[in-house]
This record gives sequence, structure tokens and C-alpha cells, in this order.
Amino acid sequence: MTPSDRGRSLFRFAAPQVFYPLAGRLAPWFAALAAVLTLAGLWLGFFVAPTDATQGEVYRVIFIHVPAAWMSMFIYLIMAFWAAVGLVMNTRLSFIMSQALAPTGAMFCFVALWTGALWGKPTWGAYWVWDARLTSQLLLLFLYLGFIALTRAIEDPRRADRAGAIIALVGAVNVPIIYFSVQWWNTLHQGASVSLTKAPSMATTMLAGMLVMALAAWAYTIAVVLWRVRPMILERERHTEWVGALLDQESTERGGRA
Amino acid sequence: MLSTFLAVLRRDLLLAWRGRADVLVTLAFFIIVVCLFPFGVGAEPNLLRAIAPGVLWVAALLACLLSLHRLFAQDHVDGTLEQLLLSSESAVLWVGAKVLAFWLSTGLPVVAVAPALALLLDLEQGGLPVLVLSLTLGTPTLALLGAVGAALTLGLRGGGMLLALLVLPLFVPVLIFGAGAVEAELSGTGAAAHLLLLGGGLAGALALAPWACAAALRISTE
Amino acid sequence: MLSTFLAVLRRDLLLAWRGRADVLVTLAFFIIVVCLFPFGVGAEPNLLRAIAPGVLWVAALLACLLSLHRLFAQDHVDGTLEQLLLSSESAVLWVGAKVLAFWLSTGLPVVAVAPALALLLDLEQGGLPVLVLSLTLGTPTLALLGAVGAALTLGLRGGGMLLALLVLPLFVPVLIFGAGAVEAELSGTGAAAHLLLLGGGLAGALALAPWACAAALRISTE
Amino acid sequence: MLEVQDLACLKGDRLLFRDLAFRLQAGDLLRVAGPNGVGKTSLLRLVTGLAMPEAGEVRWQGESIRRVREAFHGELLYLGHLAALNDLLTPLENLRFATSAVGDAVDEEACMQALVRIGLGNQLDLPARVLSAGQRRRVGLARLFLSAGRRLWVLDEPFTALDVHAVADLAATLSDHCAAGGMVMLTTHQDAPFARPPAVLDVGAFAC
Amino acid sequence: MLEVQDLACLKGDRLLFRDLAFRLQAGDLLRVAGPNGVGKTSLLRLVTGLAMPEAGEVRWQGESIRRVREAFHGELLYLGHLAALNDLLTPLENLRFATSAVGDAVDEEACMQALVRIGLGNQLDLPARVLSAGQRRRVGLARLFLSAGRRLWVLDEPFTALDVHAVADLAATLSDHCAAGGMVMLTTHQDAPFARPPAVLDVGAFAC
Amino acid sequence: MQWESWSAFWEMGGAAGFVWGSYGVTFLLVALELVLVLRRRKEAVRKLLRWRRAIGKDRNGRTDARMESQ
Ligand code: HEM
Ligand SMILES: Nc1ncnc2c1ncn2[C@@H]1O[C@H](COP(=O)(O)OP(=O)(O)OP(=O)(O)O)[C@@H](O)[C@H]1O
Ligand SMILES: Nc1ncnc2c1ncn2[C@@H]1O[C@H](COP(=O)(O)OP(=O)(O)OP(=O)(O)O)[C@@H](O)[C@H]1O
Ligand SMILES: [Mg+2]
Ligand SMILES: [Mg+2]
Repeated sequence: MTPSDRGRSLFRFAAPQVFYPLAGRLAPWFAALAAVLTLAGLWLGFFVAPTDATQGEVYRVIFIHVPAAWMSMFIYLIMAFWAAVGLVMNTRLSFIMSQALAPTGAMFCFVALWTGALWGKPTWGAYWVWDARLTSQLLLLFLYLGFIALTRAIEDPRRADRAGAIIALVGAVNVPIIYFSVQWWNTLHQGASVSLTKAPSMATTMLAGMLVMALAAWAYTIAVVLWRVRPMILERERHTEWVGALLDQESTERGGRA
Repeated sequence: MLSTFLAVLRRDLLLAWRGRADVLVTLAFFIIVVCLFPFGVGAEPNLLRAIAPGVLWVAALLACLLSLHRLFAQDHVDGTLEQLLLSSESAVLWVGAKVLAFWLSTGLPVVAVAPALALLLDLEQGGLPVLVLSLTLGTPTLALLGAVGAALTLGLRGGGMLLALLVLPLFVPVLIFGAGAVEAELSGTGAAAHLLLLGGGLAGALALAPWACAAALRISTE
Repeated sequence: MLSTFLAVLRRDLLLAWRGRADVLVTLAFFIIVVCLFPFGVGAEPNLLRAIAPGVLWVAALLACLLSLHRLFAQDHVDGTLEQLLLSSESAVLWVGAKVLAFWLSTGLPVVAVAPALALLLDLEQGGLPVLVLSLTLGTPTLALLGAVGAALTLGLRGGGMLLALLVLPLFVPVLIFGAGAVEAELSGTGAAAHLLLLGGGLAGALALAPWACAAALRISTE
Repeated sequence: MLEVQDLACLKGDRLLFRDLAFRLQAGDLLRVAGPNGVGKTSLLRLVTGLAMPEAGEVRWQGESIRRVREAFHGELLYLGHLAALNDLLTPLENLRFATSAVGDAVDEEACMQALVRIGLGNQLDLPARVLSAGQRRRVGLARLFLSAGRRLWVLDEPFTALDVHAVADLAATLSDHCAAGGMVMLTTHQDAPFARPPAVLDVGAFAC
Repeated sequence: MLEVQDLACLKGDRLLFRDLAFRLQAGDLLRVAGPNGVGKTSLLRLVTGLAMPEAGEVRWQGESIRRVREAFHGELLYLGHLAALNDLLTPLENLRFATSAVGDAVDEEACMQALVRIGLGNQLDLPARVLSAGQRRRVGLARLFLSAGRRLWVLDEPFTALDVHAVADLAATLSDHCAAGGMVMLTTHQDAPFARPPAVLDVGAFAC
Repeated sequence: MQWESWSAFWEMGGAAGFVWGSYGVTFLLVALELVLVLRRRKEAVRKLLRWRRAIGKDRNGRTDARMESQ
């Protein structure tokens, strides 16, 4: 074995090398898609959908509230999926994916809570009630925060990857448990004085606006995650030759520009 | 195989005995938190009675939470954990022993004094057996789930608090069914369903937590 | 003279910043404890509103209590405390700096988020300013009293719990007047008397606690 | 027996060493040398399997230690920088636990003799907290006398804090273990009177 | 200058030593010797005033150190077994804090130079947690270069974990301090190349 | 189109605070996230370049020199 062979066999993570430029090329397209869909959704939501008979204009919050709530739950599932893949297959890219998803998921989770609270005040008369769905959303936010806090608190990336993966999986097992327990807990105490399912049956234009906004949220998530994955790949693969070459190129460009 | 389990169990119980102060103080914490409530909320008996099961369960949960970081911390600092991980036995074994010893020395005393405190808050007598039963089923679950969190946050700065953040969402279902059992019993609905769910949770935690915990420990000491 | 004070203050704030996670997590703990209560007690808004001031104050107290052991522990373990005690400046100075940095990094955030949590528990809006004021006066008192306890229990086994046991009796009056202030305001009696007492407590603690704490540190490191 | 190939160790930003290779056979005493911070402790932790290498492999009897973990750990004794003492327990209790936790069946009498032999006869009943620096170290080293059955000893600065007599004693014990067909791998900055001068592995030569 | 009279030290129920007496004058380098557990660390802590003697007195310039505590601590530098490093701070931050906390006005540049001089030039920005054993020790020792103004240095096993170069360096620094009229009192089990052989105080001779 | 005027649109039937509060915070967070994410790459590249220079792997140091001499 020649020394250079050895050097190459030292770092043999091909996948990130392929994924890095791919992510860079795809992300702007998804971002553009997200922008277009958002504009379309807002137009549908504000100018096409009619005023709601019972709630008046407040209901227009729905066009971000529901997509955000959906995204926050989907993203957690995807995060846990990548964590599991990482633990089983021992691929670094999966861990990176799951960590790149978390902040966006937490953001959507917070948005769902915030918009729900602002919606609740005029419709229920309180910013917050301990309804089952609301409560499980709050706990989901805590799960996100725990995952982020843990992965940030550990400096060694390898340890952070695995520890984060474990807590993501434990959390994923717990999400349904939390959801059902909270539901049961609540119905025991008070009759469903407030219930989201009693929401007014929707006009098709409302539904369309909501769906378009949900698609926009998907596109946005994909774009942001692709962008976030790139520097994470660079940082972890900095010892590889391809990152070295890439950085050299980058610094020449900078030097050239200066 | 059993020798590792027994060695760890024996040592941890010996340590608990040597550091009796600790065990007593976990208890004292439980008692004090419960006693703080009348000060904070006001001494009205009806109000206190209404919140009694919730307060007792929350206090038990906090007492467990606050002693959790002790579970592996000392062994991590002084290098014992490294040695245990170098044992040729499966880590699941001694992790189980450690959690068992932990529960015996912190959970059990809490379960034992809970009825007395319930009387202090004027909980109706009919609720006492259910309270004890729900704590007996619930606190081991808390210990098992908490052990995973303790292993993950080992040696991190602010570990104790990070631990709290990680495990509290996991503790919520236990709390709901635990406190719910007592309230259901008092309201006449019957606590059987709640207790069954608590039992199921314990079985699930017993089956999964030691593995997760052992994996977490290997990661944390790397 | 001031140089020691400033050096310690600067370093402790830097450490708090370096370990931001810590500060955030203390906060998260406060939030979570408040959120646990509805799970234990049930979601009925009237009940929750009635216990809201008490729950918020108990949670603030617990959050302070649980971060207290951090105040000197690290410096004790790594020998920094010995070095500080060998400084030719008076120990009262740097003890004051440490407590100040501690309050800035744990008490202040709690005071800042308390109003949001009060809304979660549906506390009436009129009570919010009094809640914030009472916490602003009360939490530094807790930190000062707690520092004495932290110094006394330094390096003892089960220190965290022993600490809780030692300082909780001292904390109870603060809790009573703090939660009492909010309740008095809501019931229309006016909170002035309560707040005055809290202010007096703070002044007293400021005058005495650093000395007691310095003496306790000398004893603990011997 | 123990074979290390192409080992690389990454710490944070820094690649400490790469392409490190050596082998250890029955009777070998290997001293890992190099200046402070070159990566000796890191190497020892890789060899024991407590840490995972960035690249390369550690082999025990020809098999990767990750595949034969249990068998390997059954043959290994590792004493690190940390003494693995619980401050509340006495030296005797600590030693008994340390041996039985890793599955060695050692009775109390043997533990006591090991402690007496290493010079802690008067400290058997003190909590480890009050022991002096050298005495703490000795409690850890007492395990050597009870672990003749474990073939590979990996010791991180075992001579630290020991007085001259204890150093000579320990060196003799290590030499005996090798003479009986064991393997020893250690780091130290001090000279010690080994029976035969040990082989030296200079980590600095593989540094990046 | 420093005078110790009739000192006795009781630990638990064991009287470690009694009637211990010595004096240290400008330019003296004193090595406290004795086997493990004889009471060297205990003696050093008595001398610095961190612990109180069972009997006897420690005098600084003829006055009991309990009466002139502040003046005495202004002249004293003590480095114990523990490195007094915070794991989160970098060596530079640790060193700056260590000096300014005891009231020495030292600027950042000087701290940096001290660290570079002691061989930590590449570790200035790492958190102390990840340093190797020897590097941790060095951060503490860097204070020596910034404390020439403090006359009495009391060092507990300063050579522990240091590699051979660092040991030689440190010995030279200590010899220089004495040559410049300072006083050094240290314990060690290792030999070190001092400029002049140090005076030896055998604690064992006073043991009970 | 159901809005009589722009001002009616901005008033949102009296629910302006709630609706615009929701949309405002959401888009603020999205903008913040985008800024952070895009800046993060630049920072990472800068940090890595500094690191490569520190460990002396920077081949570009030489290229730069060559370019200057040209
Ligand atoms: C902080 C308060 C709130 C939170 C955390 C919250 C949370 C959620 C969540 C998680 C969902 C998705 C549920 C699913 O798809 O299964 C959702 C959907 C929805 N929410 Fe909210 N919500 C809040 C307040 C409100 C309010 C005040 C209203 C209106 C009165 C409302 C109306 C809706 C509607 C209409 C849906 C769609 C229902 C469906 O697709 O089944 N929400 N919310
Ligand atoms: N995150 C990090 N970034 C950069 N360097 C690091 C990091 N973590 C550890 N190091 C370096 O890795 C080395 C670890 O060395 P190790 O503890 O193996 O040294 P050693 O050879 O045992 O030294 P000693 O003789 O002092 O015990 C140190 O030089 C340390 O500075
Ligand atoms: N409570 C106690 N009861 C009996 N003996 C005690 C007690 N506390 C400490 N000792 C003994 O006092 C001695 C303390 O010694 P010290 O730490 O001063 O030793 P040292 O000379 O520094 O040793 P080393 O070279 O190992 O550092 C030890 O022998 C210890 O066993
Ligand atoms: Mg080392
Ligand atoms: Mg000593």
C-alpha cells in the first residue's frame, strides 16, 4: 500500500462529497418555488377566500397556523427517521440531516403556538387553554428544544450525533403516547368546551389557500435544510481532500475579487 | 453474569447507606415542596384538597428529577464508569442494577411517606391506596426514563438542567396517569384504567430504557 | 480592591455566556415546572387562576434553588476557590460579585419570562406588574440567602439536596410575601405592604449574607 | 497478539497522529513516549476501545476489537489518569468492587493482601476521600496484583505521585508480568528501573 | 522570613507529625520529602494558612500569619494538587483570571507571553477541558512567570505530568527565583536538575 | 375581491392586531432563519480557511504568492 493510497483510504466518505454540490444547486430552486407558492397562497387567502360567517376576518390566520402545525409534526418524524438511519447505518450525512431539520421544526412549532394563541384570544377569549392538541404541541416544542440543546451542548460532533439520535428516537416513541395521554387527561376534566374540530366547515377556496401554503412550507423547509446542511458538511469533512480543494478555490476567488 | 449485577447493586446500596444524608434529604425535599404549596397558594382547605393529588405527584416527580443527575455523575468523574464499560459483561446488566438501587434508595422512601403528606393536604382517605399504588408503578418508570437522560447529559455543563429539559416531556404522561388515577378514584370513576396504563408504561420502560441507557453511556464516555 | 470584584464579575458573566445553554435551560426548567401543574391538577381555568401566583413563585424558587449549587461547586472542584481565598482582598467583595453574576444570569431571565407564563395560567392582567416587581425584589434575596447555603454545603455528598433543606426555611418568608403580594393586589387589598417587606428583606440580606457566605467558604475549604 | 494498524486520531480540529502502527506480543513491555499533548492518552483510549479511531483498526488475536469486544475486555486491564475511586468507600471496598464489577472473582482476603502489599495496610478503613495523592494512586495499582490473569495491561502514567520505593516496586511488578508472558503498554515521563529496558513507541514520530 | 515552630498536624485520629520546625530565608529552596501519605501536602496547606495547625505557629516576618494574613497572602503563591482551571475557559482566560483575582495587575499580552513561553502557544484558544494532563499542569505553572513579585512560592508536586523538557525548564525557573532572593518550598518524588541541590526537609523525621 | 379599500384590508375587520401579529412574527422568523442560514456558510468557510492557514495546509498561500508575482 503506497502512502497516498493510505491517505485516501483514511477518509472514505463519498456521499457528502456528492451531496454538497447537489444541495447547493437544488436549494435556490426550492427557495424560488417557496416564494412563488407563498405569494399564490397569500393571494388566495387574502383576496379570494371570503370572510368567515362566524369568525369574521380573524380566521385568516389559518393559512399559516395549520401549515405550520403540520410541518412541525412532519419535521419531527423526518428528524427521527434520519436519526434512526444514522444509528443503524452509521452514516454521518443522516445525523447532519436530522440536526439541520431541528431548528426549522422548532420554528414552525413556535409559529403554530404563536398564531394559535393570537387566534385564540378573539375566538375563545384566552390566549391559552389546556386543550389536548395545544398541550401536545407545547410538549413537541420542548422535545425540539431538548434535542437542540443537547446537540449544542456537546462539542464533539460524533458524540453529539449519537446522543441527539437517541433522544430523537426516544422522543418519537413518546409523541403518540403524549398525544393520547393528553387527550384523555383533558376529556376527563372538562367537557370539550373548546374544540378545534368544531371549526367552521371550510369553503373550498379556504382549503385551497391552506394547501398551497402548506406546499410553500414544504418547499421552504427543503431549501433551508439544504442550505443548512452545506456548512455542516464542510465543517465535519474538513480533513478530506475535496473540502480542501473546495476551500482553496474559495479563497482564490476571494483573493481574486479583493 | 449475575456477579456484575450483584456487585453493582450491592455497592450502590452500600453507598446509599454510607451517604444516608442524601436519601433523607431527597425525602426532605419532597416533603418541603409539598409543604411550600400552602404557603404559596394560601391555606384554604377546599383549594388544597382539590390540588392535592397533583401537588403530591409533581413533588414526587421533581424529587426524582433532582436526584437523577447523581445516578452516574460520581462514577463518571472518578473513572468508575470507564472501568464498568471495560467489563466484559453486557452493560445492560449493570445499568439495570444501578437504576434498581437508585429507585430503592430514592423512589421507595417517597412512596412510603406520600400517604402522610396526603393527610396533611387533607386528601380523602379513599384515595390513599390508589396514590400509593400509582406512585409505586410510576416512580420506577420515571427512574428508568430519567436514567437515559442522565446518561446522555453526563459531564455536560448545566447537565442537571439540561436533563430536566430532556426528560420532562417524557415524564408528562406518567404524571397525567399518576395524578389522574387518584382523581379518578376520588371522583368515583375508578382508577383501574389509569393504573393499567401506568403498569404498561413501566413494562415498556423496563424493556427499552436499559438498552438506550447503555448506548448513551458508551457515547458519553467516548 | 475593585479589581478583584470586577475580575470575578467579568469572569462569571463570561462563563454564563460561554455556557449560554445553562441560562436558557434554567429558564426552560422554570417554564416546564409551571407547565407541569396543569397536568397534575387538571385544566380547569378557575382552579388554575386561583393557584397561579403560588405556582409561579414556587417555580421561580425551585429554579433558583436548583441552580444554586452551581454557584461555587465548579470553583471548589477545580481549586479556584482556594486561590480566591488566598487573595489579599476581602472575600466579601468577590462573594458579592459572584452572587451578582449569578442573579444576572439566572434570576433576571426568570423575572423576564414570568409575565408570559402568567398569561398561560390565565392570571388577571392587573396582577402582572406586581408579579414582576415582587420577583425583582425577591429573587436577589433568594440568591443571597442561597449563597450562604451553597457555601456551607460545598463539597458535601448530597450537597444539592442538603442545600435545599438548609435554605428552604429561609426562602419561605420570601415566598409568602412574594406570592402574597400578587394575591393581595388581585383581591384589591393593595400590595404595598408586601412589597415593602420584600424590599426590607433584600436590604437585610445584602447587608449580612456576603459576610456569612465568606465565612462559610473559609470553613468549607479548610 | 495486539496489533494496531494505520491508526489516526482526530481531536476537535487537530489530527493528532496518523498511520500509527505497532504490534505487541507476549512478553513485550511497550513504553509510549512523547512530549505533553502529543496524544499518548488518546492512543491508549483508542487501544482499549473506549474511544473510536478516526481511521485504522485495533486488532486482538487478529480480530478487530469491535467484533471481539467481550473477549478482549476480558483480557484487558486499563488504569487511566483517573483513579476510579469512590470517595465514600474504603480502599478495600473500592478494590473489591473494581474487581467484581469487571467479573473477576476475587475474595476479600486476596484484596486485603493486595492492599497490604502495596503499602496501604494502615489505611484499610479510611474513606478514600482522605487519602493522600500517592495513596489514592496505590489503591488503583493494587488491582495489578489481582489481575495476573488478564494478559494485556494498559497503564496511563502509573508512576505519578508515587514515592521512590513504590516506583521501584511497580516497575518490578510490571517486569514480572511480562516475564510471565503478559503484555504491558504504559506511558510515563519518569524513568523507572525495569528489569529490561522497554521498547519505546514515540508518538511524536506519527504526529501530523 | 518564613518561620515554622512546633507544628503539629492531626488528621482524623492520626497525628501526622509534631514538633516540626524550620525556617526559610531569602534565596532558600526547600524540598519537603517523605514517602506517600507522610503529610507533605498537609504541611504545605498549614504553611499557606488554608488549614489550621493542631499546635504550633507559622510566622511571616516574625508575625503569626493569622495576624498578618493579608500581607502574607500578598507575598504568597500556592499551587496545589488541583490545577485551578475552569474547564470552559481557555488557558488565556484562566490565567488572566487567576492573576487578576488575587490582585496582580497583569495585562493580556504578558499572560499570552507566559503561556507561549511554557509551550501552550497552540492551545491558547482551546477550552481547558480538552487539554492533556501535562498541558493542564502547565497552565497553572505559567503563573510563576507572572508572579516574580511574590516572594514565597509554595508548590505541591509541580513536576507531575510534565515531560522532561518542561521539568528542566521549571527547575531553572525555580532556581532563578531563588537566585533573585525569593523563597521556594516544594514537594516532589522526582529528581529535577536544580542549579543548586535544594535543602531537604524530611517530614518522616517528625512523624509520630 | 372583497376589500372595499386598502385601509379596510389593513384593518382586517377589527382583527388587525391578531392577523398581522401572526403573519408579521411568522415572516420575521422566516427572514431571520434565512439570514442566519445563509450567513452560517460564509462564517464556516472563513473559519475553515483560518484553520487551514493555522495548520499550514493552505496550498493557496502559495498560489496567492504566485499570482502576486505574475
Ligand atoms: C396556541 C394555540 C393553538 C395551538 C398550539 C394549535 C395547534 C394546532 C395543531 C397542532 C393543529 C394541527 C392538527 C392536525 O392536523 O391534526 C391545528 C390545526 C388547526 N387549528 Fe389550531 N392550535 C391553536 C389554536 C387554534 C385556534 C384558536 C383555532 C381557531 C379557533 C384553531 C383552529 C385550527 C384549525 C381550524 C385547524 C385545522 C384542523 C384540521 O385540519 O383538522 N387553532 N392547530
Ligand atoms: N478539541 C480539540 N481541538 C484541538 N486540540 C485538541 C482538542 N481536544 C484535544 N486536543 C489536543 O489533543 C491532545 C490530547 O493529548 P493527550 O491527552 O492524548 O496527550 P498526552 O500525550 O497524554 O499528554 P500528557 O503527557 O500531557 O498526558 C492535546 O494536545 C490537546 O491539546
Ligand atoms: N481522617 C483521617 N484519619 C486517619 N488518617 C488520615 C485522615 N485523614 C487523612 N489521613 C492521613 O493523612 C495523610 C495525609 O497525607 P498528605 O496528603 O499530607 O500526604 P502527602 O505526604 O502529601 O502524600 P503524597 O506523597 O501521597 O502526596 C495520609 O496518610 C492519610 O491517610
Ligand atoms: Mg496523558
Ligand atoms: Mg501530597
